[in-house]
Amino acid sequence: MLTRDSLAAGLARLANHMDSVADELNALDGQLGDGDLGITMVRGGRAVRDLLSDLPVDLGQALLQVAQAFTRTSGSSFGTLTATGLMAAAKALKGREAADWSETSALLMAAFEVMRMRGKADLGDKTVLDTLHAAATATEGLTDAAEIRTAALTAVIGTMDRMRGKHARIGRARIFGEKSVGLDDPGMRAFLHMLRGIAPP
Amino acid sequence: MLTRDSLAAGLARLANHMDSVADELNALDGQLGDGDLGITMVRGGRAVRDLLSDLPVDLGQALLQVAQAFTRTSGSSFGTLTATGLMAAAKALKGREAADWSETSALLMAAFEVMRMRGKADLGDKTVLDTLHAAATATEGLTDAAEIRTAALTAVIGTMDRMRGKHARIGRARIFGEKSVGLDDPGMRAFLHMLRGIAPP
Amino acid sequence: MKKVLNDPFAYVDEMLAGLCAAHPEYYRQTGDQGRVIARALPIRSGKVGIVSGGGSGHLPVFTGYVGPGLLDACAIGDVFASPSVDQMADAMRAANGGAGVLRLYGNYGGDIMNFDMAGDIVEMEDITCSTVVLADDVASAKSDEAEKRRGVAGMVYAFKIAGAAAEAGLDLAGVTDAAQRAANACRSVGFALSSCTVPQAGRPTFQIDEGDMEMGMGIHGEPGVWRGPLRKADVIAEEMMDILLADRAFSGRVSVMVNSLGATPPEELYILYRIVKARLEAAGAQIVMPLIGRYATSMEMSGASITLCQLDDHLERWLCAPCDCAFWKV
Amino acid sequence: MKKVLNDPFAYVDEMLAGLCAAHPEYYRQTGDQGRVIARALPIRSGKVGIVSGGGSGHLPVFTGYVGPGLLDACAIGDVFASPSVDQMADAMRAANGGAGVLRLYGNYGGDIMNFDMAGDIVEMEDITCSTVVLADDVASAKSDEAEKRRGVAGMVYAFKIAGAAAEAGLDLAGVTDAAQRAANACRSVGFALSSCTVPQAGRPTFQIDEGDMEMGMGIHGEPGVWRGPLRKADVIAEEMMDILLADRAFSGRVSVMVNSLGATPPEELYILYRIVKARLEAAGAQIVMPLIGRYATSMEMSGASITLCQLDDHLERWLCAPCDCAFWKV
Ligand SMILES: Nc1ncnc2c1ncn2[C@@H]1O[C@H](COP(=O)(O)OP(=O)(O)O)[C@@H](O)[C@H]1O
Ligand SMILES: Nc1ncnc2c1ncn2[C@@H]1O[C@H](COP(=O)(O)OP(=O)(O)O)[C@@H](O)[C@H]1O
Ligand SMILES: [Mg+2]
Ligand SMILES: [Mg+2]
Ligand SMILES: [Mg+2]
Ligand SMILES: [Mg+2]
Repeated sequence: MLTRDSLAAGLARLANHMDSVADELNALDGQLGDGDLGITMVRGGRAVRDLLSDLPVDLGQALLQVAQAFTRTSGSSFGTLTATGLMAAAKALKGREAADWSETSALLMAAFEVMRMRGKADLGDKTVLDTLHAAATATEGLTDAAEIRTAALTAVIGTMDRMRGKHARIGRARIFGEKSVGLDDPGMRAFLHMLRGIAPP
Repeated sequence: MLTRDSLAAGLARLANHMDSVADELNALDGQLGDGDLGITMVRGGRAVRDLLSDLPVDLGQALLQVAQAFTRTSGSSFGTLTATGLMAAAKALKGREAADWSETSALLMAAFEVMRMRGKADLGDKTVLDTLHAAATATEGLTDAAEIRTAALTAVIGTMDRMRGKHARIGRARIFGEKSVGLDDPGMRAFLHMLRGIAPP
Repeated sequence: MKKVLNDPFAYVDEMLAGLCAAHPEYYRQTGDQGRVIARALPIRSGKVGIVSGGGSGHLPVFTGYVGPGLLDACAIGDVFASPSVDQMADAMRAANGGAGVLRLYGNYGGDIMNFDMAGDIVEMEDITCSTVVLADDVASAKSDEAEKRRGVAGMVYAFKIAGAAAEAGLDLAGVTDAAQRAANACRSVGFALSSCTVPQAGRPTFQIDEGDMEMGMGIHGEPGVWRGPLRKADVIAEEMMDILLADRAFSGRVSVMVNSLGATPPEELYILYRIVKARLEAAGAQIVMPLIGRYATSMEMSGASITLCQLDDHLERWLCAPCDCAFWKV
Repeated sequence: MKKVLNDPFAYVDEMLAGLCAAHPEYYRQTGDQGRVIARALPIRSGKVGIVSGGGSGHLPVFTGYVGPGLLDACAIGDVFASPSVDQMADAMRAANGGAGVLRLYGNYGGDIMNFDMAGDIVEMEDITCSTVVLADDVASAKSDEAEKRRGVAGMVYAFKIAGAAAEAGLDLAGVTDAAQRAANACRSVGFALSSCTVPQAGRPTFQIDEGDMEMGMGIHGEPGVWRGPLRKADVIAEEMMDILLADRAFSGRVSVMVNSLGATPPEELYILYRIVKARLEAAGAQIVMPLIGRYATSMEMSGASITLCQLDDHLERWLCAPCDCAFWKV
């Protein structure tokens, strides 16, 4: 069951995990862009950690604050997209103090839709959208937290394997064209780490 | 006897000689300053060469034109000093069509005096003034052209040997202080070449 | 590429502190984390506000152009990085005089997302927004994908023209239209000779070999049209004019900017300008208000850009109207 | 240090051609070999003329400052080289409105000899001359040999103040006195991080190792006070203020210039300015019209200088009076 407390626990794990993968994300982003993705996630994670002792019980309010932690600490694309997705989830959960794990897929899909609109990218452009969509699809109909975790991770890793050989078609990486072939998209990797962080193994 | 024709012949030799020593003068000036002394002398020499077919018989007028060839073609110190000295000689010979070689020393001394005033330098500052003064002094009382040449060259070379170990105290070379010790002053070297050029061996 | 700085992470904040300390008659620091520069005086009620925003390291772009006849407020990111959504929202609040706010900025993915999201936020506060995105760099995409082009020095024309239109009392639709027409009228192309250093990165963003240059390179080092041996100034200028004039016809009244990316001195811009002028005049154009200098830079990057701006009567009037900031007075 | 040029020997002439083509409303090319820039309009009869001159490669110094409220004419040498006597004489002729001509230039041996000689020539034509030589660089000689100091960015204050005094109708003695007081009021010190390339030489004038800087270095690479590891911005600014304030007391109304030598971007000048302002205010001074930008450069040299100018009522009025040229408007 998703509640203020389970959300807070998940976010605390996520923030810690981000600290440990920051260098990896910076390095990957540095090969194709400006090398700030790790910084974005660490700063966002830190701001989220500061919220946890005082998180609202209303899941909508809670997720809105988490979204704002990202808009406040970074102007980089991934931070803004993350905030955009979180706001969609916040909207969906507004006024509720609990949600069932079975709602996970719908929440991911809601985030996917607004992030697609915000970023004007599409499936296949080799962005975080591809992994997000894959996770939303793979978790449809699942109810058990552990099952959801495994399905989402498997789908994300599979998507990354499938997309690795493609050209980036959006953002900074696009202009480096050829160079992006054979490299993971940094945003996909960040999403993978967000999943790993938030859901206990 | 200095006349329009012997002056023209001497200046033609001087201009040619400057072409052949330009690189040497540039290199020497480059060690302590801006490396343009050869350029200054070549440009001046070229402008002088253009005058020769039409040089006035009045030695004063002729030397005034030669002085202007230097003010016109260069803004570098040595060009302006040379023009200053030539103007003093022009003033002294104004209205005359011939001068005796025995006047050489007085003409050099006249040039020295105005150049000292123009440049606000003094004897011992390791500039062209030291060699000019030495040449004027060494040629005092001499009447034979060949004797004058030998005396002037000997005095100039002796002065250069004597000054080589000293600090430059004026112009661009001054600010390079220590570096100037052991090097000839570029203006002295240029003056030596002017003597070698103008007087047939 | 050495830099004069203290803590690299304080580069932007110290720069802004110095800017506002030096020119309090123009600039006021406000907004989330002090990352908004607004005009010294609050916006006149009823005037359309104009905001811009983007990464630091391009002075006078973006921040420097806050002032009468130009921008009202600007959100400032780290060097070459987008400002945050909150900072952009604060810039829009500072530029709000009740008549709506035009967002006028360069075509970079992060900036677009953030300005859109910031717009969603301030529209909840009843601030009406419009948007014009600059995409003048012809080297960054072919003309059939012109909407993908980056915004570079042409931005300065849009700031000037929109700023004058707002000062003249046009409403939000009118100012937006003026800005859009300025954006449509501009074409730019640049070349780089050497890189610059992002303070937090600590080493040059890219490398161009001694004796080489890159034509069409972007102001953050984005790849250009070709990289090869350094050409003579006249050859470079001719090629840039070829690229610009092939993309769009210019005739009648045209303004031109020859812009240094930072290190290239004005002496060399004037050498380039001889060819720019000859080519434009040969194409039958008359040059209006040539702008030669450092208008949109990348810190100490070496290189230059040329921007052409096709004028009509309105655009020319607004371009030549008075403006005032610490970097540019007309 | 790459450059945008054609024939290195044409660098200055092409630069001047471009300058005058771009700004015919300000500049007119005249004089021997076109090496004089005069104001677009002939000098007003009865106004004292102000001429300057010196080597190229320092834009806006010297040429750029020809304009209303500033210089009347300027003689231009090759890069870092003195103009010829004839060119200086032509500049004085262009600046002659019958009320005499002030020669206002930097303390360099060649320039002094040439201006003196040019003065001898034009005095034969009944043009009365006076001279003020700028020697504001405190790093170039100790205070007991202050007359040996080089002229650097302080020149710009002298141009501005003398220009305003002339425009205000003072006679030659009055304008000369204003210029001399401006010269006496200024102290400068600069540092360099890297060199620039004289086109005809084709390689950098000097070398500073990566990671090093030179404090007190001259604008042509003349040796400075010390060479050592690159310091933090605040440390550099503090040391420069120490040097300046040790040489002369500043109090009351003081103007300050933080000047880039070329490549150093305005971002970094503003970082330096924080300290300059704090130090001056701690010394009890109030800052008037801080000038932060590229006012006196050495092409693409990296580094900056600080100039302090002690004002009195007259100097302040003249400093703040209007002026207009392609590079500076007050
Ligand atoms: N327009 C977009 N739509 C969807 N995803 C995007 C978009 N732009 C960037 N991304 C994702 O964000 C990642 C880069 O994030 P970040 O480093 O924050 O970008 P930047 O520093 O360029 O602003 C990319 O790898 C990609 O997955
Ligand atoms: N003030 C001066 N008085 C006398 N001689 C001088 C003076 N300044 C320079 N010189 C002489 O001129 C020579 C340098 O000439 P030049 O290369 O033309 O100078 P610069 O290029 O620095 O103007 C010096 O070696 C010195 O002999
Ligand atoms: Mg990034
Ligand atoms: Mg980024
Ligand atoms: Mg020399
Ligand atoms: Mg010289």
